[in-house]
Formats: sequence, C-alpha cells, structure tokens
Amino acid sequence: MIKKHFTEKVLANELIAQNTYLMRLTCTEDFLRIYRPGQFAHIEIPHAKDLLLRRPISINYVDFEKKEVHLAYNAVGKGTRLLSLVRAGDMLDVLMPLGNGFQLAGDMKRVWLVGGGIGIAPLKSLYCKYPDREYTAFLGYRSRECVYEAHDFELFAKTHITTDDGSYCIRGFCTDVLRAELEESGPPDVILACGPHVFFKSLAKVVGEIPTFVSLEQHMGCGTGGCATCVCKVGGQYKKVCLQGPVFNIREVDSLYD
Amino acid sequence: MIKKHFTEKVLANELIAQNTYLMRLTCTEDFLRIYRPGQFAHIEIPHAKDLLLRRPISINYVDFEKKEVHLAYNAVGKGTRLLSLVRAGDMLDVLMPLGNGFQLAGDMKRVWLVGGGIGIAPLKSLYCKYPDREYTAFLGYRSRECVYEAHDFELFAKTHITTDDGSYCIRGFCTDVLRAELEESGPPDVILACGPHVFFKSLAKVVGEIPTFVSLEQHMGCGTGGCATCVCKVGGQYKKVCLQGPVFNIREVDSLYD
Amino acid sequence: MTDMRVNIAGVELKNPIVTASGTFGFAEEYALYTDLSRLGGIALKALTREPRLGNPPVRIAETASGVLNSVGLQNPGVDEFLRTTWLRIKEIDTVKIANIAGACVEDYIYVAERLNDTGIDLFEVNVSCPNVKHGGVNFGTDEKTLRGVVEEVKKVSKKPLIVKLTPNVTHIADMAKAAADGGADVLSLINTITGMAINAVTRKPVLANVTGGLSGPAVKPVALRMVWEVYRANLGLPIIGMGGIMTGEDAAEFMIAGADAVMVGTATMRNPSAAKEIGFELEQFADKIGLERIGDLTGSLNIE
Amino acid sequence: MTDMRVNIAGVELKNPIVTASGTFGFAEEYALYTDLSRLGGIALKALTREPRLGNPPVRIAETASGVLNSVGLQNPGVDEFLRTTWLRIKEIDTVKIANIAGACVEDYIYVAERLNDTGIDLFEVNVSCPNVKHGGVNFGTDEKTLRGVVEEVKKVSKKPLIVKLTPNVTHIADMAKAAADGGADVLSLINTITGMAINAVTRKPVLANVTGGLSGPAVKPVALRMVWEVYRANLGLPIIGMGGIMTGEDAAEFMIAGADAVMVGTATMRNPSAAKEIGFELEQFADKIGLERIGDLTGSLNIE
Ligand SMILES: Cc1cc2nc3c(=O)[nH]c(=O)nc-3n(C[C@H](O)[C@H](O)[C@H](O)COP(=O)(O)OP(=O)(O)OC[C@H]3O[C@@H](n4cnc5c(N)ncnc54)[C@H](O)[C@@H]3O)c2cc1C
Ligand SMILES: Cc1cc2nc3c(=O)[nH]c(=O)nc-3n(C[C@H](O)[C@H](O)[C@H](O)COP(=O)(O)OP(=O)(O)OC[C@H]3O[C@@H](n4cnc5c(N)ncnc54)[C@H](O)[C@@H]3O)c2cc1C
Ligand SMILES: Cc1cc2nc3c(=O)[nH]c(=O)nc-3n(C[C@H](O)[C@H](O)[C@H](O)COP(=O)(O)O)c2cc1C
Ligand SMILES: Cc1cc2nc3c(=O)[nH]c(=O)nc-3n(C[C@H](O)[C@H](O)[C@H](O)COP(=O)(O)O)c2cc1C
Ligand code: FES
Ligand code: FES
Repeated sequence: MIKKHFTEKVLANELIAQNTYLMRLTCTEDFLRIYRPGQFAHIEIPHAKDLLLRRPISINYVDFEKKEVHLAYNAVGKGTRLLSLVRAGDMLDVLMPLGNGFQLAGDMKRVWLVGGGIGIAPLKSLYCKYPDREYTAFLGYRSRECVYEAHDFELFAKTHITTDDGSYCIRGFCTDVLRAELEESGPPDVILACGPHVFFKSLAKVVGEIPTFVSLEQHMGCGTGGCATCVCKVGGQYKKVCLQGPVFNIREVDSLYD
Repeated sequence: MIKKHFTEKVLANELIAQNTYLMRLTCTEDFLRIYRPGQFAHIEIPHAKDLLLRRPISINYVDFEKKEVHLAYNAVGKGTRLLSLVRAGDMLDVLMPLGNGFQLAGDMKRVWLVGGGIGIAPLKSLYCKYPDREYTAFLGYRSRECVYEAHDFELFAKTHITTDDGSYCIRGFCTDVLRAELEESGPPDVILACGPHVFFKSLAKVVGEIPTFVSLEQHMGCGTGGCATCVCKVGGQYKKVCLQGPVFNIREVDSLYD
Repeated sequence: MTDMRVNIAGVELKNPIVTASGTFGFAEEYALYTDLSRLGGIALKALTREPRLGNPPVRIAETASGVLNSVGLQNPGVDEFLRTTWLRIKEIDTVKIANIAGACVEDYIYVAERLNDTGIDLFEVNVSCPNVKHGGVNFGTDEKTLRGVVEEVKKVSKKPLIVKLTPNVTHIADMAKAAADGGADVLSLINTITGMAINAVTRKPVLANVTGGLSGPAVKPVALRMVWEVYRANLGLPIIGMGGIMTGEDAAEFMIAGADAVMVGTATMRNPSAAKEIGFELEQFADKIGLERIGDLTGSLNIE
Repeated sequence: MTDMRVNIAGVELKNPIVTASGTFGFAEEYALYTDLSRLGGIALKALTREPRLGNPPVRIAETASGVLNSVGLQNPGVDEFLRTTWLRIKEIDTVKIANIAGACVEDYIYVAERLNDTGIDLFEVNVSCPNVKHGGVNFGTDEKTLRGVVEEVKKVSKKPLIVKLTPNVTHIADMAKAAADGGADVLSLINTITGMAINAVTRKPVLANVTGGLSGPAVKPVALRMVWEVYRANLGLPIIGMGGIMTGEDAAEFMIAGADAVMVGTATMRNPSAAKEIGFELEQFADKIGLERIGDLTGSLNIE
C-alpha cells in the first residue's frame, strides 16, 4: 500500500517576499517514488483545534537528494497565518502528494510555464522531474516586494517577469508577454499554468489550439476524494479538484469560457 | 479605577511534583496594592480558541519585592495541560486578583492552615500578607510523588504532613492529625482550609465552634460576577464563588452538612 | 468617520453593540473592567416576578468553541431589583434593556408593569421558558403560545417590546411572524440552542440540570442563518442578532445578514471588556470600507 | 478484552464505528489510507434515482470547530453506481449501508428496489431533502410527511431500514416516533444543522448555495442532547448517534447517551483514518474501564 499520510519535520519556514513564506519539510522514499510536479500537500494546521480543515498547498519543489519538500505560500487567512508561525523542528501532519499533477509526454520538448502570483510556486517543480525540456517562464507578480523565486526560474528557463505596477521588470500582465512571444517564436508544445481565475481567463483567450493545462484552486475538505466539496465544473460535470485535478485541460474548464 | 485585567509575562513554568506545576508571572503595582491571600487568577488558555473559558487558579504566593505572582496547579484536563506547556517569556491574559480571599482579624493569632492536595497551594500565601501570626499547617498529599512546597510551610509554620498511602511522613488524612492536635493543644483562633469536597466534609465534623473558612471550587464562566454560573449553596442561597467567594464560613456551606 | 448610531424602535443606540442578557449581570459588575458608557446598550439579566434560586451547580460546561449553561434564571425578583440594584445602575449612560421571563403570562405582565415607569428603555421578552400553565411547553416553540404571550405583554407595556426568539424550532421565520403578529416592536435572536455534555469516565452529565443552552462561536453559523431567514421574511421589524460574536467582523456579518444591532454574550465571559472592544473593531471595519452610516450594512448580503 | 461487536437490527457490526454518509465517498477512496475491514461499517454517499450534478462551488466553509457543506447530493445515480462502483467495493469486509435520498416518495422507492438484491446490508433513508411534490417542505421536518415516506419505503425494502433524522426540528423525539410508527428499524441522528457563513469584506455568503449543513465538534452538544432525547422516548429501536465525534471518548459519550453505534463524519475530512483510530480509542477506553461488552455503555448515563 502506498502511504500518503505522514508526520514530517519542518526544516525551515521563512519569509521570502511580502507575505510569502517558503517552508521546507522532510519527506519519505515513498513520497519521492510517486511524486509528480503539480501535486499538492494537504496540511493540518497544528494546535488549532477550532480549524478543522487542512490547507492545500502546492508542492513548489522537491529536492530528491536531500529528501526535502518545499512549499511556497501566502499568509492570507487564519490557517496560513498560523502556518507562518511554525518553527524549524516542529512537526506537521501532511497528506501528500495529492492530485493528478502535470504530465509531460516525452515529445513535449518546448514547455511554457505561466504563473501569476502565488500560482508561480508549483511551476518550479517541473524542472526537478523533467530537467531535459526547453523551458520558457512567464511570471507575473503584483509588485517588486512580491517577487520570489524568479532567479530560480532563470536557472532553467528563459524567464519573462512582469509586475502589475511596473516596479520590477516589465509593467503589465505576463499573458501579454506570452502573446507577444507566441507571435515572435511560435507555439510551444505545451503550456502549463497556475494563477487566479482572471489570469486563466485571459490565458484562455490567447492559447488557441496549444495543449494547455491549468492547476485550479477550490475550497477543500478531505483532499482525498471522499467529500465531494472541492469541485469545479469541467466538461459539464463537477469534477473533484483534489482527485481528478488540480490540473485540467484549459479547454474543458467551463467557467473560463462563459 | 482599579484594573484587574492584565497581560503578564511568564517567568517560569516548572514541574514541581507529580503532575504539579509552579508558574511564576510578573504582576503590577495595582495588583500588589489590592491583593489578599486566598484570591485567585482567571487565566485565558493561550492559542486555544476552541477553549472559550478561562481557568481559575488560586494565587499560591506573591513575592512583593520581585513583583511576582506564583501559581501552583495540577494538569488535569485540556486547559491545564495546555497551560503546562507555556514557556518562560510567553504572555498570559489574566484577570486578578479575583474573589474575596481569606481575611484575618487582628486578634486571630493562632492560625491553622489545613490543605488537601492542590488545595494546599493557596494557603502558603497567608504568610506573605500576615507574617506575624503563629501558624500550624496540616498538609495532606496523596503520596510521596505528589508532595510539593511542604518545606516552604516548614519555614513559617509548625507543619504536619500526611500521605494517603503513608509513602511520606504520617499515613492517613490530615484532618485526623488535626483532630489529635485539637485535643492536645486546644483550638486555634481560626482555621483556613482548602481541598476537595470530601476533605471539607470531614473537616466540618471536627471544627466545632472554631471560626473556620474554606475556599470552594466551582466550574466558572466569567469569574467577574456576570454570568451566575459559579454558584454554591451557602446559607440557602446560591452564592457566586467568583465574587462572594471562593472563601466562605464553613458552617454556611450547605452541602457540607446534609 | 462612520456614524455608528442606530435606531431601534425609536430608541437611539450610540453604536450597535449591546451586551446580551445573562452574560453581563446587572452591568455594575463590569464597571471595573470596561467603560459602560461606550456600549450601545446593556441587556440586564432576566427578571422574574418572584425571586428565583436557579438551577443547582454545575451550571456551566465548555464544549468545542462553545459553552453550555444552565443558570435557570437565578435572580432576586423584579421588586427586590427595583429596590436595590436598579438604584445603583439607573444612571449608567447607555440604553438599558430589561429581560423579562416568566412561567405564565401573568408573570410577564407583572414584571413589565413594575418596570413601566422606570428609566428602562426597552423590554426584551425571553420566551425560552417553559409555560407551566400549558404543560411546560416552551413559550417560544409554539406559534400560538408565542403570539399570545406577546399580545398580552404588549397590551400593558409602556416600552417598545423586543421578543427574543429561541433557535430550538423548525421554522424560525414562522416564529418571528407570530411574534410580529402579537405586536413585537423588535426581534432579537438567537437565544441558546439546547445541548448537553457528558463525562465519559463518570458517565454523568456535566451539568446538574443534564441539559443546558449552547452559545459561543460554535453556534454562529446557525445564528447567522436564522437572522438571515427572519430578515428575508420581511416583517418590517428591526432585528438584533447574536450568537457567537467575538470580533467586530463577526458583528458586521450579523448586520450584513440583516441585523440592525447585535448582542455580545459569551465573549464577555472570556474578556470582560469584549463588548466595548468589538464596538471599536466594528467602527474600524466600517471606517476602512468607508461606510457613511453603520446601518448601511444591515441586510446588505449580496447573493446575486 | 471488551467484546466490541454490536447488533443493529439483526446485522452484526465488528465494532460500533461506522463512517458517516457523504464524508467517506464510496469507500474505495479510503483503501489507501485505512484498513477498511477494521471499520464497524461504511455508510455510502447518498444515492438518488437519477444522477445528480450537485450544488455549484464553493461547497465548503470552515466555522469555529465546525464545517458547513452544501454538496447537494452529487452522485452518479443508483443505476450507474450498481454498474461501476458497487462492483469494486462489494467485497469490502465490513457492513455496507446505502444512504438513500430523493425528491419524492417514488424516488426513494426506486433506489431501494434497485438495491434490494445486492449485498448492501442496511438502508439509511436520508430525509433531509426537500419534498418537491409537497412544496419543498423537508421530508424530515414534518411528522406526517416523515411517517409517510418511511412507510412507503419500508413496504418495498428487503433490508432493515435506518431513518436518519434531521436536527432542524423543534421536537426530535416526535420525529423519531413518527419514523418508528412508519416502520423504521433503526434511527440515526443527527444530520447537519442548517447554517451559513458570510465574508464580511465581500459581503457575500461563502457558500454558493448561501446556506449549508453544519457538522463537526461545534454541534456535538446538540447531537448528544438529541440522541439522549430519542433514547428516553423509549421507542425500542436501536440508535446510531453522530455529530462531531473526533475521539474514542466522544464515541463513548454518544453510546452513554443512548446510541448502539456511532458514525464518524467530519473527523475523516481532517484525518482519513479517523474512523479506524476512533475505533481503537473506544476499544482502549472500554478495556480500561473493564467493560465486558461495548454495548453495556448504551444508555448508561447516570442522572441520579
Ligand atoms: C490545489 C491547491 C493548491 C494550492 N497551492 C497553494 C500554494 O502553493 N500557495 C498558496 O499560498 N496557496 C495555495 N493554495 C491556496 C491555499 O490553499 C489557500 O490560500 C488557503 O487554504 C487559505 O487558507 P487560510 O487559512 O489562510 O484562509 P481562511 O480564510 O482562514 O480559510 C478558510 C477556508 O477557506 C479555504 N480557502 C480560502 N481560500 C482558498 C483558496 N484560494 N483556495 C482553496 N481554499 C481556500 C481554506 O482552505 C479554508 O478551508 C492552493 C489551493 C489549492 C486548492
Ligand atoms: C477559585 C478556584 C481556585 C482554584 N485553584 C486551583 C489551584 O490553585 N490549582 C489547581 O490546580 N486547580 C485549582 N482550581 C481548579 C482548576 O480551576 C481546575 O482544575 C481547572 O479549571 C481544570 O481545567 P482543565 O482545563 O484542566 O480541565 P477541563 O476538564 O478541560 O475543564 C473543563 C471545564 O471545567 C472546568 N473545571 C474542571 N474542573 C474544575 C474544578 N475542579 N474547579 C473548577 N472548574 C473546573 C474548567 O474550568 C473548564 O471550564 C481552582 C478552582 C477554583 C474555582
Ligand atoms: C451564562 C448565560 C446566561 C444567559 N442568560 C440569559 C437570560 O437570562 N436571558 C436571555 O434571554 N438569554 C440568556 N442567555 C442567552 C444570551 O443572551 C445569548 O442569547 C446567547 O448566549 C447567544 O449569544 P452568545 O453566543 O454571544 O453568547 C444566557 C447566556 C449565557 C451564556
Ligand atoms: C461533506 C458532507 C457531506 C454529507 N453528505 C451526506 C449525505 O449524502 N447523506 C447524509 O445522510 N448525510 C450527509 N452528511 C451528514 C453526515 O453524514 C453527518 O450526519 C453529519 O456530518 C454529522 O456528523 P459529523 O459531525 O461527524 O460530520 C454529510 C456531511 C458532510 C460534512
Ligand atoms: S476535498 Fe473532499 S473530495 Fe476533494
Ligand atoms: S463565574 Fe460568572 S458569576 Fe462567577
């Protein structure tokens, strides 16, 4: 039986940009064997008995040698704010890896990664599993203070950075840069994207026939397929984001085309 | 306006006997001015939002020079177990001092202190306010492992120690020793007592006409007289332990005489 | 700066935060902990015709994010109250609400009449009591009984009448309508939900009374839903919402659901100055979103 | 060693811990996380005659020590279930309970008949659904309607019938009696309490459906009280208790209040192996107090 329910030790939990934290956790061999980029961890908020639900956080990076899982997250509400107070040495109850994740067929060589805000986090993990592709990254941040991990992308991808207010690199939305790049260098084999809903909406208008996969968010209960609360409408059906997602073919996500 | 609602710093929180902790807290001048022995602190359990009620803990000792309040408590349930995890440097939200406390008239010279188990804790505080009396202490513990602060009493009182199982000093109940002492050396001016209900019941049988005051426990809400939940029947009326108590004349406590 | 005043049946409150009956004693207990004049209002502990001993202890139990109580309306009776406590508190500079309870209609009437010519601003009729004349059926769980008691009390009252609804019913909006039909000027809700706690080791109930009333954040979702249901019933009466309010944002949620004012109960047990602080938080919240009048929040739930 | 087996209407459970409907999918999702054969039983997700899309998201909200959900009975329909999922789960070595829902009596009957000749051990009739034929009144909040639907389903059922009561009623014991009169073999309670969550900043409900069902530790005191009220009504039917059970001690409390078995719902959302662990904890608790049979706990509340 593959185990997905672990108690892991926090190795570090640090502020890396405005309100953005990077947490490093130990992980098991079991985890490393089955992990796929785009999967997520479902984390119990420690010591907060009044908060019953776990919090889903995408896996940002996996260090296979050190056996570490990295998570990048924004402290936005009760749970993630408490998470940001966790210290190195504390233990966390985690379900991982969950969800389908991104899958790259062998012939998908030219890969474009498109991320907005905290949605940039899961895209970095592509490289740890598929180091042999030709990556271009389009990263959109709100402003200079919010920029995180941009340099990491530059190490393996041709990286375009935008900020909404122009306080760092290009002013504007990364989907605009993507559109320009499409015209200039032609379509990639695949686009993988993560970000807020409005970001997906503009992406949907641009990608045309290019195979494009998006990682969706939804308020979740169990994370394990049991409660049917985490649905998004995909192909006319309410699909479970935790089990059948979070990654879906953009063209099947109904809410992006109405 | 006298303030009774404080945020105080924990100076120490250490195991001093089996399941028994001693917590030292900072306190204010305001507190020192009005404090009376037998009063209690009403403590918010930190970080536990699911536990809405404060926990009442008697004040064990007040160090007027160092401006410290000491609390001795057993970790018995959810709240006190969490309290035992608090570390030096943490802050606590405390209402204190609450309740009427023990009052010693000037002519009460010979004072007997009778405590059972964790009920011993508040009795030690008599000495910090009334150092000029002639004290005899009757302290009953469950067993050797549970003995705490006995030596402190020995510094200011003639001290009789019993354990239920005889594993330390006299085997038996401290009320039996008290009865013997009564016969031997005659009645004191006043008896002040704290302990479980059965302990008060046997005490009630022994004290006769001696002025005797007991500190009662009751499940509490506000601690400030507002909710009327913390009552015990005293003189046919339900009196508020938090405001009209916790100290009552033993002869008025109805439940000890039925 | 948001105008924090609200008007409840002709009575102006400085702000919408009122302390809930039974959790704030007769107010004087709190003079030490909070500035009473900063409160929108104070609902006093329930008063009955005769003095009431109340239930035996244990009267309180802690549950997950909630509290059970079984005080049982302990109070000195309205006459003794008027002779003593009232004289000490009548000058407090805030709106004063008398919570009226009874075991039969005549009891309610007696208490209302005794309080008619005092400086009490509003009456709150507590209908969560069993009606001894009608087989112990709760006044507040049967439409006809509820309407009846409200009608009778309304006849004699010289003050606007708040009717406090119990949540232990199938259709809260029907009960609200019954109270409105009986002549209620204001509706307040929710009172506590009947619950119980058991000590598995002793196999005994924690409360001597076996069951008690649940309050606190645990009940907030139920309370919000009921306030919204009553608001949507469009009865034209102001609503005072309560149940688990611990923060200014909680208070705002009740107003958005339809409340004109709110009451703060259990929060006071944790923090004696909770009501005042919640008032400040609500004001801050309102300022931040640039509200002109706090009342603009009332019923502003956007359900598309 | 305590004998952990309990008998519910002739069906033997290995232990009293059953997963609650709607929180354990169709069980197969949990094979990865827990040893399904250690469970006393499994209540499957609600099944309806036709496939149901369910409510739009957001479908879940967190409240203080509670959870609101508005799944809306999403399921593939009983026929599709029998063709696919059932084939994969029918060999699971534990008692299997089908939760049956519908919008009219005929819907319930259809589902029951389709499941009659399968290896399903018990039917659980979910009456918390609005009855479309009778103006949307909830099947479970009106005594006559409840009795009616139970009678009709009982007529066609070849399996013992559990009727799952909704807590959104004034008198739970009256509803229990109506179900018993209709022919229920077992009563289970409580389903969720209707509640609501509001985002004060956006002024929108958190759930797309506006209201949802509250579950989790927040409701435990209400659930315990209702189980006890139904137990005291002396209807002679076994009771399955639930509502906020997170630990073995919680389970023991429900049994002490009168339950013969319990269900674990929300706890599974936090910990996928909660039901199994709660079973172990209950066993430990029973061993420690030297119980011969776990059933000896049932109704053992000592109220003097
Ligand atoms: C598959 C997936 C991957 C995610 N990956 C990341 C990531 O890598 N980094 C990151 O910062 N965030 C990520 N999120 C969003 C993150 O889960 C939410 O920000 C977080 O749950 C908010 O919790 P909170 O306690 O701070 O907020 P609260 O407001 O206290 O949350 C209350 C409830 O709402 C839920 N909720 C609130 N906002 C969201 C949301 N946007 N999505 C899902 N549930 C929500 C919470 O889980 C909780 O149940 C991801 C979400 C999903 C579904
Ligand atoms: C005036 C007063 C002074 C006290 N002084 C001391 C002291 O100096 N040292 C000490 O160890 N204990 C003292 N106690 C008892 C102490 O308050 C309880 O042991 C403690 O509240 C238990 O909390 P818990 O979270 O561990 O237990 P839980 O079982 O989690 O408590 C649940 C609820 O029950 C209440 N409760 C449980 N047991 C008691 C009890 N015996 N008395 C009152 N409330 C109870 C809790 O306050 C809480 O509201 C005193 C009690 C009172 C009333
Ligand atoms: C200890 C206590 C005593 C109460 N006494 C009364 C009362 O006398 N009259 C009344 O109408 N409501 C009474 N209530 C109910 C509260 O006024 C309020 O309706 C309920 O607690 C919900 O609000 P909360 O969650 O903010 O406490 C009491 C509640 C508590 C906790
Ligand atoms: C996400 C979710 C879905 C549910 N779906 C159903 C259902 O389909 N049928 C049903 O009878 N009860 C359903 N319930 C109610 C539970 O079975 C149970 O009665 C309730 O949650 C109380 O138990 P708990 O507090 O242990 O969760 C659901 C509850 C939750 C949380
Ligand atoms: S979160 Fe429970 S099914 Fe996805
Ligand atoms: S605890 Fe509230 S009156 Fe004593």
